[in-house]
Amino acid sequence: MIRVLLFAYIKERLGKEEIVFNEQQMTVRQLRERLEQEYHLQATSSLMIAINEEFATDDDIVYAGDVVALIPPVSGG
Amino acid sequence: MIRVLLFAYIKERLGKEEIVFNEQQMTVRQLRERLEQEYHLQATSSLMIAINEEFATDDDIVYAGDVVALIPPVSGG
Amino acid sequence: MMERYSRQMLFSPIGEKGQRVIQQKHVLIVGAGALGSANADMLARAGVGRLTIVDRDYVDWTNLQRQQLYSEEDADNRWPKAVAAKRRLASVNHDVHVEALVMDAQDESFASLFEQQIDLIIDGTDNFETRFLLNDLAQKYRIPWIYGACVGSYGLSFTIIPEQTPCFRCVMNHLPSYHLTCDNVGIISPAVQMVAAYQTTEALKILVGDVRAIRRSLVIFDVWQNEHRFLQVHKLKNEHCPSCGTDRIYPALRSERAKTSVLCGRDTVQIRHTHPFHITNMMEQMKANGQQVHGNEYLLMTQLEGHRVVLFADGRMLVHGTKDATFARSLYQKYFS
Amino acid sequence: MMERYSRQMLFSPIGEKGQRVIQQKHVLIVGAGALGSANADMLARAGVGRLTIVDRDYVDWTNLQRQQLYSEEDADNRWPKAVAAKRRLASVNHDVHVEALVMDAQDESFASLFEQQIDLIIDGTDNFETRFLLNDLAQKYRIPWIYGACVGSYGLSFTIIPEQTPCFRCVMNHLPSYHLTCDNVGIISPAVQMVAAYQTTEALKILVGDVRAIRRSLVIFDVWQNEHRFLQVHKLKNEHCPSCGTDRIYPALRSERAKTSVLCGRDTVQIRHTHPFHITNMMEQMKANGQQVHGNEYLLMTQLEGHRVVLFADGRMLVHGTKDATFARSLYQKYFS
Repeated sequence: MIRVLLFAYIKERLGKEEIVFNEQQMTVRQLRERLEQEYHLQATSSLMIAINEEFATDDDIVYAGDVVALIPPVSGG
Repeated sequence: MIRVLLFAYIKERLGKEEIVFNEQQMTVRQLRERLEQEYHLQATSSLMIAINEEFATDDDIVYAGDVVALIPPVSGG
Repeated sequence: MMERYSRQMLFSPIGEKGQRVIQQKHVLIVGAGALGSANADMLARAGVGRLTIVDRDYVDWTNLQRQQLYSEEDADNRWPKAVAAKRRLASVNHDVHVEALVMDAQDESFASLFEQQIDLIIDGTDNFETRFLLNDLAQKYRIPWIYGACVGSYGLSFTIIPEQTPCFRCVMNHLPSYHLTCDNVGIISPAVQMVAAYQTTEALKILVGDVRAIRRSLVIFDVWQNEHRFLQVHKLKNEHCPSCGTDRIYPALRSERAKTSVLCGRDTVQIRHTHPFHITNMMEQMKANGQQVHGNEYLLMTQLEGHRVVLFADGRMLVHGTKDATFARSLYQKYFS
Repeated sequence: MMERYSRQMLFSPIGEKGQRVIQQKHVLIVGAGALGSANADMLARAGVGRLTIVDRDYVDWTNLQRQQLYSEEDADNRWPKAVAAKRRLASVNHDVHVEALVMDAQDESFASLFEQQIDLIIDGTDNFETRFLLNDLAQKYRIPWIYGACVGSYGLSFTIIPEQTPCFRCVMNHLPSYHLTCDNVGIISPAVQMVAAYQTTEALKILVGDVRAIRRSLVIFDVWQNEHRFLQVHKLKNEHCPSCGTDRIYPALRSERAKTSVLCGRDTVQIRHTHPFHITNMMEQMKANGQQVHGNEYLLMTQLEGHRVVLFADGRMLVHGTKDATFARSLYQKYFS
């Protein structure tokens, strides 16, 4: 089970605080694709993704048990 | 091993960020006593103590592997 | 005019409905130092209907480094903080009704404020005695209050909801000794702002009634050391607590308030007089006697035996440059009793 | 007079030595909205020697809810934010030399600021284009800068040290699309204050040279949802990054700056003119033609074809109430080219 924590407008858009993927492993790139396909999130390439409190690149692998954070960059100031 | 994290003036007074007790277990009361005896902290009854991010009472038991936080109440405002 | 709050109404947990509610609320801010100042500024800008601000002190140059409502002109004229705060807040949001009270919360008249509806109390005090008093008043009148404190780069905050959370006395069951709490280790303004940000957020949650969002943990941080933790407190709720337990006696409301107190970390003694001072008359009299005296309608400042002394209209006297209560009382008796 | 900084000097990582250093430093604050305002207030109170504040906008009533330097009088008179900020800061700490620049950071003249010594840049901007520009300038001139942003009750901050940490482009390798970043979901002031508290703390660490204490993680929080996390970023440092890598080309410094831009979340289009407007002359002329016009020496405001239009002395025109760049350009050409 891979837990994905949501923040800011992603949380509001999906109406939940986290989502779960029942996979043993997947790459960050695959995670982005599934978010686009299954949750209709657009342009996920601009979301930052951290695995276990460390930012990851698209080729990194998420394993079952990992906690992923989906960080939307915001511009307000 | 019991890790004790230090904050604010306790950290400054002891000149370190954490201290370690090599015990299998002890009560919070015993922990306070050892802090007074071995580290010369005074009036530890006014320090708040949390075990694994949850506040504890004097009769609670700390086990090896637990992380204790020693929280000094402060009054500045 | 609601338009000025448009960005706050766009925030969905508040919305236009929440904004209207906020504008009906009355918040008591006790202490208008660093935390009181930051909270008062945010709450006034947020459009809270009524703010009552209680403070016993006047604006000093050393306050300006972190007390955001005050300017050099305030320090120059030694305006009482409550008065200076009210003036700045009026320029920031004239919709908000601000009541400024120059008094010590330890004064008997403070408790009479609770005869009116108060929706929330913000802790901007600088000492534990007043917090234990606030805690008992909050429990007695069932008013939520938000503890906050900071020193150096370290701060903490905790939201106390009567009948729900542990109270301040449950969490801090001992009054810490003077030397532990009043060491003057300085303070940086971001530590103030972070505690105040937590306090104002909880205030907004409580005012709009978003009970589910209220933080049930105590937050501590050290912003210089990059530490930030939420600690669960529910275990500390004590059914035998004399402030919030089943047989509560509100000890802080029963105890005799000291007439003389050493102000925390300030090198100053405060004496509470039995009746008000006639500031304007006294100033004229002192000037006629050739004494150097400064002040305004709220307070006068002079030198006595090498010590700066301040008298407030509400009957308090501060003796600066000493922690010796006996000496301060002797000065008081010699000149004013 | 150092006495006013006594509480900050008592904080041991600063001390008297650090205070003297702070007073020699020059900080550039880009954007004087909510974050710029809060940072500028704290840094001025802390005694930073010189502050240069760049902002392209004027004070509006909807700003007052969270932009702590501004008062109703500023909104009434539509003072440019940089000018209003300078005025408030002067009343707060006359020791600090504040330079107020009413300009868009996208303007060519902005880059010329970097010909002088700048010790640190604070991000108070409200859009990604300007941040990518700041990032390239910071890398080119090797100046630390502190990213901060917030929306709703959510915020984030990250400290960028050239040659040490990943740069802004390493962390955010895509310019997010407009609809993702400029949704207007509102903002509450404590979210602003928390980001600003992180930014000012990092600023003080950098100014006094406490390198060990600098936060190497990106902090994110949601103060309404009681979330707070530090995320490690070192893995994102990209040696092929065009801004900080081995073959850097500083793309944001090379790209043609758009003459027309839709302001993020603002329902406003900005057009940059090729030369300055003579505001006073234009105001007189418009009034002589019987046109309703308001303003001051920095800007004028009028209605054109049902839209509020603002002209700035530096040659910019804002068309409010539209996101239609073509329409805005047509207005501009019809009346001012």
